[in-house]
Amino acid sequence: MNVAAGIKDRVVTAYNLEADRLDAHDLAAWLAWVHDEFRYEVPIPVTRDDPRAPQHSSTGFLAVETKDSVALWVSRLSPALVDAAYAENPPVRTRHFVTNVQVAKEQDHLNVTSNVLLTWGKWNEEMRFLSAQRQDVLLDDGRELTLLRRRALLDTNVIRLSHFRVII
Amino acid sequence: MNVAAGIKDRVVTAYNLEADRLDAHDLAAWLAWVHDEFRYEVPIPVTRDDPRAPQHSSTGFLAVETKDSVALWVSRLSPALVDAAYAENPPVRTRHFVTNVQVAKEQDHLNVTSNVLLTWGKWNEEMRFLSAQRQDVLLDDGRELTLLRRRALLDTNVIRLSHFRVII
Amino acid sequence: MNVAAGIKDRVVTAYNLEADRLDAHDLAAWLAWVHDEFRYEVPIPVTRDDPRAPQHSSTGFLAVETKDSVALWVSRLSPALVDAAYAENPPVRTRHFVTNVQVAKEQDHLNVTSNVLLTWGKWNEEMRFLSAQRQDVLLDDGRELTLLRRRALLDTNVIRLSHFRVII
Amino acid sequence: MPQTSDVISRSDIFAKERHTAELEHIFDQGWLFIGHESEIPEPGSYVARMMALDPVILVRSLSGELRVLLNSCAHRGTQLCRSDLGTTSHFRCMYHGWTYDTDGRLRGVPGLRQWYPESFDRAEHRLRSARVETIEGLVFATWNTGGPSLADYLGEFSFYIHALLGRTTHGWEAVGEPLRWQSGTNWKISVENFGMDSLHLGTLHESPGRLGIFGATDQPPTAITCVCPGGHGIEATKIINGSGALAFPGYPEEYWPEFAANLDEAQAWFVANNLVCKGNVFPNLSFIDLFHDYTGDPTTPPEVAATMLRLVQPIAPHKSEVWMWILVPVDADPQWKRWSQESLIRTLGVSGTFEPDDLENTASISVVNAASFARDWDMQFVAGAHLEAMKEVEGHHLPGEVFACSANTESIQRGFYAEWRRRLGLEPGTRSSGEPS
Amino acid sequence: MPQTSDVISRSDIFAKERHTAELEHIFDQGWLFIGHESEIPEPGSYVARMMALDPVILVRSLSGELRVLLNSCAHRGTQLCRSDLGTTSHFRCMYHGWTYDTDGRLRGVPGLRQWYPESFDRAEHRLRSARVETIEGLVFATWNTGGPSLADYLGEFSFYIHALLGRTTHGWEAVGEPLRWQSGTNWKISVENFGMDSLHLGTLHESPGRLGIFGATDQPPTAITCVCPGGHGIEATKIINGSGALAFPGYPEEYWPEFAANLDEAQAWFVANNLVCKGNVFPNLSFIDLFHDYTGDPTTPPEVAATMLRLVQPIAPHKSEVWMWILVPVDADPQWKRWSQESLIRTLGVSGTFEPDDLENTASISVVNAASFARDWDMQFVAGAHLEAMKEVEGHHLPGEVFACSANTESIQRGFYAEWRRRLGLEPGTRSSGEPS
Amino acid sequence: MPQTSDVISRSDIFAKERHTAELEHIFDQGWLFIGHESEIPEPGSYVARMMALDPVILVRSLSGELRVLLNSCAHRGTQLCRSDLGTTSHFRCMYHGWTYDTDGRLRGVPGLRQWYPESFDRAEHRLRSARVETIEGLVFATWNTGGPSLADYLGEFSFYIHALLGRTTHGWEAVGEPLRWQSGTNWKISVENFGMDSLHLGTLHESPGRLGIFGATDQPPTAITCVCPGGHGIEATKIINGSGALAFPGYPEEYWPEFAANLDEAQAWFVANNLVCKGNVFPNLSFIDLFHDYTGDPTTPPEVAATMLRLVQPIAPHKSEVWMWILVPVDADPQWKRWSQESLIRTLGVSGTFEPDDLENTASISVVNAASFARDWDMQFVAGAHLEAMKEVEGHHLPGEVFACSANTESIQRGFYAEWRRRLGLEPGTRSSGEPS
Ligand code: FES
Ligand code: FES
Ligand code: FES
Ligand SMILES: [Fe+3]
Ligand SMILES: [Fe+3]
Ligand SMILES: [Fe+3]
Repeated sequence: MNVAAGIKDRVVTAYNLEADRLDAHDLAAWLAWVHDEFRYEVPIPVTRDDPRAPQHSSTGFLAVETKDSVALWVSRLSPALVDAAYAENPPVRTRHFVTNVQVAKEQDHLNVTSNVLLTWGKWNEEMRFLSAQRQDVLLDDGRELTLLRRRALLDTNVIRLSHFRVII
Repeated sequence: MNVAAGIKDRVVTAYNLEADRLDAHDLAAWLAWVHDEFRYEVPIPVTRDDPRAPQHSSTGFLAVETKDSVALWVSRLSPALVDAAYAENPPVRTRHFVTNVQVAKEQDHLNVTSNVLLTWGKWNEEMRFLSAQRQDVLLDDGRELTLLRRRALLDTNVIRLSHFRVII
Repeated sequence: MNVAAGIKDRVVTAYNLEADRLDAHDLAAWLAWVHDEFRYEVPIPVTRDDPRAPQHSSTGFLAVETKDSVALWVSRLSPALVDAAYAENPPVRTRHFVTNVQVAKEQDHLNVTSNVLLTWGKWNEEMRFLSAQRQDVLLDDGRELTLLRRRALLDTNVIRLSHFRVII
Repeated sequence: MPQTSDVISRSDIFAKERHTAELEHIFDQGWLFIGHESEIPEPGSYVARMMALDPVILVRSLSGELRVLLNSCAHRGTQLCRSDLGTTSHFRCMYHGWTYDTDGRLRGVPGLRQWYPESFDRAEHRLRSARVETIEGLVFATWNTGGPSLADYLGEFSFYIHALLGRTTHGWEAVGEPLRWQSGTNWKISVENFGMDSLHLGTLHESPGRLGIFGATDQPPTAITCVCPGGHGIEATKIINGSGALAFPGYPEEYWPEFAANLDEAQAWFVANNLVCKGNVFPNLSFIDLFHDYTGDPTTPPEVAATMLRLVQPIAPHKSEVWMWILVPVDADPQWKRWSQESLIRTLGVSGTFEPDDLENTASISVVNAASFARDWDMQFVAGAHLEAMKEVEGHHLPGEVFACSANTESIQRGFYAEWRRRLGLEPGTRSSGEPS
Repeated sequence: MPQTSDVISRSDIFAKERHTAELEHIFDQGWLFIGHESEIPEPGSYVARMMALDPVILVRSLSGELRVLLNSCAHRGTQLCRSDLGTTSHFRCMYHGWTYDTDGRLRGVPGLRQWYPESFDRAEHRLRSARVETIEGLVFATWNTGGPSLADYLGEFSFYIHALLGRTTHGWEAVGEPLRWQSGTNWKISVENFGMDSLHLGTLHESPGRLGIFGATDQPPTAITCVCPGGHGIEATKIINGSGALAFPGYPEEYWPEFAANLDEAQAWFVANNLVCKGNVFPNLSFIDLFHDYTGDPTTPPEVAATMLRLVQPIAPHKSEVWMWILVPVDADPQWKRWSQESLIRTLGVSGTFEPDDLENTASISVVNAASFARDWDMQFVAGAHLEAMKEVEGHHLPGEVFACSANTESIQRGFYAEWRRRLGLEPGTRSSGEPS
Repeated sequence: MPQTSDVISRSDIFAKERHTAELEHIFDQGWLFIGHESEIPEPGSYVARMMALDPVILVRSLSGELRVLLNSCAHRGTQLCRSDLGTTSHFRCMYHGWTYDTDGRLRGVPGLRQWYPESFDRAEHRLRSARVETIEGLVFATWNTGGPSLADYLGEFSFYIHALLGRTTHGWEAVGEPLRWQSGTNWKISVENFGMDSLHLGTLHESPGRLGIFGATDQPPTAITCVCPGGHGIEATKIINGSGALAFPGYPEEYWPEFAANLDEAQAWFVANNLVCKGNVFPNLSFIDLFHDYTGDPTTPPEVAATMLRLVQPIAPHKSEVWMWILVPVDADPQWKRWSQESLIRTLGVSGTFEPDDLENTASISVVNAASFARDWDMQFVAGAHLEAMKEVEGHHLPGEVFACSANTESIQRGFYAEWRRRLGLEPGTRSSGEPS
């Protein structure tokens, strides 16, 4: 079921703020809108005959995270440890272009899909690009949105970023 | 003339749904919002001296389709024939990033422009990207929008996707 | 402070119109929404250790323009001079994909950030892409928005477009 | 075991050293297709084109000549023309303003008296020009200014070009600009797939066949394949009925008598009654003439004929660029021209029901044969090796070695690769030991 | 001064001529890892794989054999399989429909009677097949059909593969499909970083160490390093306590007796009581067996063991592609399998707490050594050059040259590069004068 | 016919073999510009730079020396510095933690006693260092540690560098970090376009001229062109009036006496009264000193002078990277510094009114001369070949061969390419038969 523009606007606003925090490498702030039961999955893209067959794995993953596991990253980027966070320091320039946000309201949650183009600029190297669809489950207490689940379906079978330590 | 946000929101919603269907290779579902008189044109990009001169052909086309001609594609992707649809099976991963939607209301139709970045992921190959402006004519019976005409102005003179059997 | 959807919609509409004009190489029309005190800056991206350190220069710039300096470009593209505007004639195909628009209302102005993906298609060459965040200051007299300041933070340390005579 | 002349080493197709040799011995020496005369209708009309990797300008000079000029200033090399087409009275270099007339002669040099020695002679600094000749409106050029004429280069094959394009009383015109797309394969693979290979019609193109787009026929057709010296070849897949009536299905019937009248008997027989007729002028200009049964416009008559040219530019061992021109009789009805144009876009264009499958197929050949082990193998061109050349067909003498079969087999390819070997100085059965590309 | 055998020229690592020679002398000659038997469980199951740059199909044929077939039609080279995996009864080429059975035999040729000479013999046109052998469920293949068997190729090193994977009673299975990512470095740099180098644990991986993810231990561990002929090597970093009890930390305790029972004494000793055990089968199959202390799931038991394979495909002198398989005991509890899988994804996967730092590091080695001046220098592999090989360790005889130290030093690398030189016919101390890549 | 010394083969400009030879004989042997002293003001300040394709660190060591260190660990090659600039007391390798002081000496090696042989000597593992010298704040380095000094390398040309930068009493400083952009052309084309060619001012830059940005003058200027041994050259386009007064237009008038006083007479005459003065230090450091009439800020004084350096790094035969430094007198007014900086960004920066046209032009030269036929042709450098060298100019003796003309012709280019040929061991008129790039 589609939803009132008001909810969609709030979702878009939340996504934009989220993207800002991710692109500022501020995972700690980002974690604020993540639900305690949060689960993040990036299934392995698998090309199968037949355009209607699922084109992502049901058993293999390129990334699987929870709020607790992301908390390890947050620590990694904390002042005490950031000097040894070699993949993230110096930082890669990332930017999340979020478009095609679609919100469907279910009984007790929102199903939201969106397209994300991630740009990736490492030091002097040429930019790299990753495209994906996000399938999110959000909770809405009427005041605040929280992110319960995210499944990111990549459009490439092989990761060609310099690494994949990034939330899509 | 610009329009109320309500109409624009409906257009955006329709575009997002359209993009989903295209990217799911579900041309049959996509055809549902296409008008019987639908015409789809991709004029050949032609570089001319003078930035104000038209930069797309008025007589040559990279694609010209109608509802009936697209119906042939739909058949091509039907269970009986999909095994021989070699260009589309296994499927290429596409994603339509639709932005900059602008709606102008005319007497009996809507003129809508939008920017589309199409990402193209074929099996293990590197992603490819195509950028274009869409110039659409939509009909609005107040309840439902239908797509009457689409002109896609590509930003590249030479197609570098692995093929061009795709609706922009 | 976040703002009513109405203001955000107006900003998005203004940005879309702006993008159209820029991509039509119509700098003269674009200049119409630029404030007399307009200042445009593209600071040099500088990679520093520590993801929290500023990653753009405070003293070096890839572009610095005012309304008067852009007026020189407008003259350059005028019928009398356009034949010698070799970098812009024949025109490069550009497209501004504007997403993630965020508006914060201050006392007497709006702070607006947005993401821009610029696509760049020169004659028969392969497309090039540039990604950036824009940090704008807009003035709003309730009827019309004007662009007072723009700071474009590029996501690449080295310009790889064929040139940079473009407003991000 | 296949004969060495029936196979070609995969490494030969894709080796970087072969690509370099091709540029030197085939593309810098042969006659290359540049464009159609109708694209530059008036004095001063020009289009930007490529001769393999060299950019040229095809211009109808103010003096009325067709010129093919290297698109690079004689001074320090700046590109002169940076747009696809236009009309001009001269070419002026943006760097230091050297100005050439449309025949390529250097006319103006800013500061000539002040800055250049007196001995500076403008006549020594004209643009490099290729030799230009035409046949039936097709413009060809070559850098090999002292070599054979176009007529000698084509030899017997001219017969077929005249047959196809000499039918009409008022000639042909290109509709719109050329469509262009890149293909992830070697130019030879693309050329022989489109211009020579017919055995894939029922398999790779099973889908459009079953959709009723092309090839519906009650009677089994016969393919007449003609392999000419110089690596050129053509095939016509036709219904041979006893009646001898010359039909040109897909063309308005009022044209039929005129088409026959404009040709000699054997030519008329060859181009009449065809489902499809296609071929290739060595090295890379393919053409096709066919009619579609249905391409998605119910208001179109059931059969609409269409003719196109397809040039495959070599870019790299695994990359090429396709240019497609759609030709229609100059005096055809505008509505008919549009039908014909659209039918081709929807089938053999890059968005069509045929070409994407061919692109997928040819790219896949490149992908799997790029590596060291796969390259140490052959491709087979053995189909039709058992056919005997015919002295005449249905009473007609046709130039070249002529074969008849229920389908066009791999004879044209064998002729093409024989010429290719000859020009590169290779024996059958050799294989590149050079680096993969 | 370091010995020439302790250094390797930077130009040797990255030169284009070395890359070409590696493809010919190492990858076209050696036994290459293709996949795990569990990936193709039934007759007809297949997966698409690479042997260096050559695409192959690993299929369990309908006759029950493991086959590795070049993924290219014997006719004119079209790719046969264009998806990652599936199940099939045959491979049919899309171009002209030639059809092969799952053993690679050409069965169907459309138009065989009409279009091909009578002499055409399908038996002469089967798919190119590699020789296939397995060890402990790992499928290897080689193009070198007349060379040594897999057992001979591995030699003494089989001892360690049996030790690692022969522990379980019912074998192992791959969980999910392989993870894949590209790395901007040479394959050798990636292989020796992951499969051989341990000295970077406290520096490059300081961060996960301090986060308590891996390596917490009260007692100082000992590293046992074993360098085998053929360029293979393995190291086990273990706690040597007097008790002699065989613990397999991270695995459910009920497995422990069975693990010990399935191995001989020396093998059991070697794989027991390890913090980590890793190594590399020449040229490019690395493996690791370890347990994590914490990877972000508080509901997980404190120690979860994990085993993975990591293949680094050479793509270009400065580019490679990593494939990662996660293995679990077939009969493990589904929840435990999930814990083990997730722990690896979060550490050694491309999104993990270890691998991104390794990727950053190895890419940086490529970046700074691509140019003309930097290449004229050496890399140092001198650590551990002073250690003496041991006859036995704690009473056990282990194959190969065996060293013990507080950390695994650079002995395996020296063995790897010695074999690499031997196969390329290079003396220690040579350096490529070829073009940079 | 032009003399062979007045032409250069297009294949010579772009051939891959020439690019390789340039790296070896020019960039690995010559003195290369690294940066400006003001960029690393304090001990420990560093910036990351390139010497052609080799990454280096320019650091002011804690002991106060300028050091140029190869940015690669002596152990196994990891990149040491991965940011553009900063301040540090040491460089620590992320891989195994080897730590170097700012003079490049290896200080710390984790596990030194346990893991490395006793014979391991840290002194043998210092970072590779280039030889460093400076002139007027410009830092140069060379790998050719036994070759000529910077002063010998520059020879007579030092005169001009002192003239340009020795004017100010307190020296110059770089404003902001260098601007960087890539250009789709060969480095030589970019260098000679910016640092040597003046004939394109009225044509390629017709537009800014007509917009009143630069070059407005009542009197016809005279160009003094000076070609020095070693491939260096400079030109000053000046108004020669009888008065002999030394004006430095665009600089605040209070500076003028001091500028004159800091130079000897000939130097002062050379840098005074110029519309523009530009040149190139072989191979790739260009500079310009000019004043703009208007660049879009009505609050700016009518004339603002500006000085910049422009380094063109060779990346590939058809790709280079431009680095631009803006210099201002250290003691200038902050507002004036800003005016000067902005005027350059708006003209010769990548977003300016001049540079984009130059970029378009130089890229177009690359595009049209990449292919096999176009490459078999020459570029002409004949302008000014008729001029006679002058013993003195207006009573001043200037180093090098000195020419006067109404514009700076192509003399500097001839000198540049003569030196280029000399270093590559080529005769005039040779041409590369190597592969195109
Ligand atoms: S390069 Fe054309 S005029 Fe100089
Ligand atoms: S290429 Fe496979 S059947 Fe012809
Ligand atoms: S590579 Fe630098 S310490 Fe080992
Ligand atoms: Fe076909
Ligand atoms: Fe590691
Ligand atoms: Fe210039």
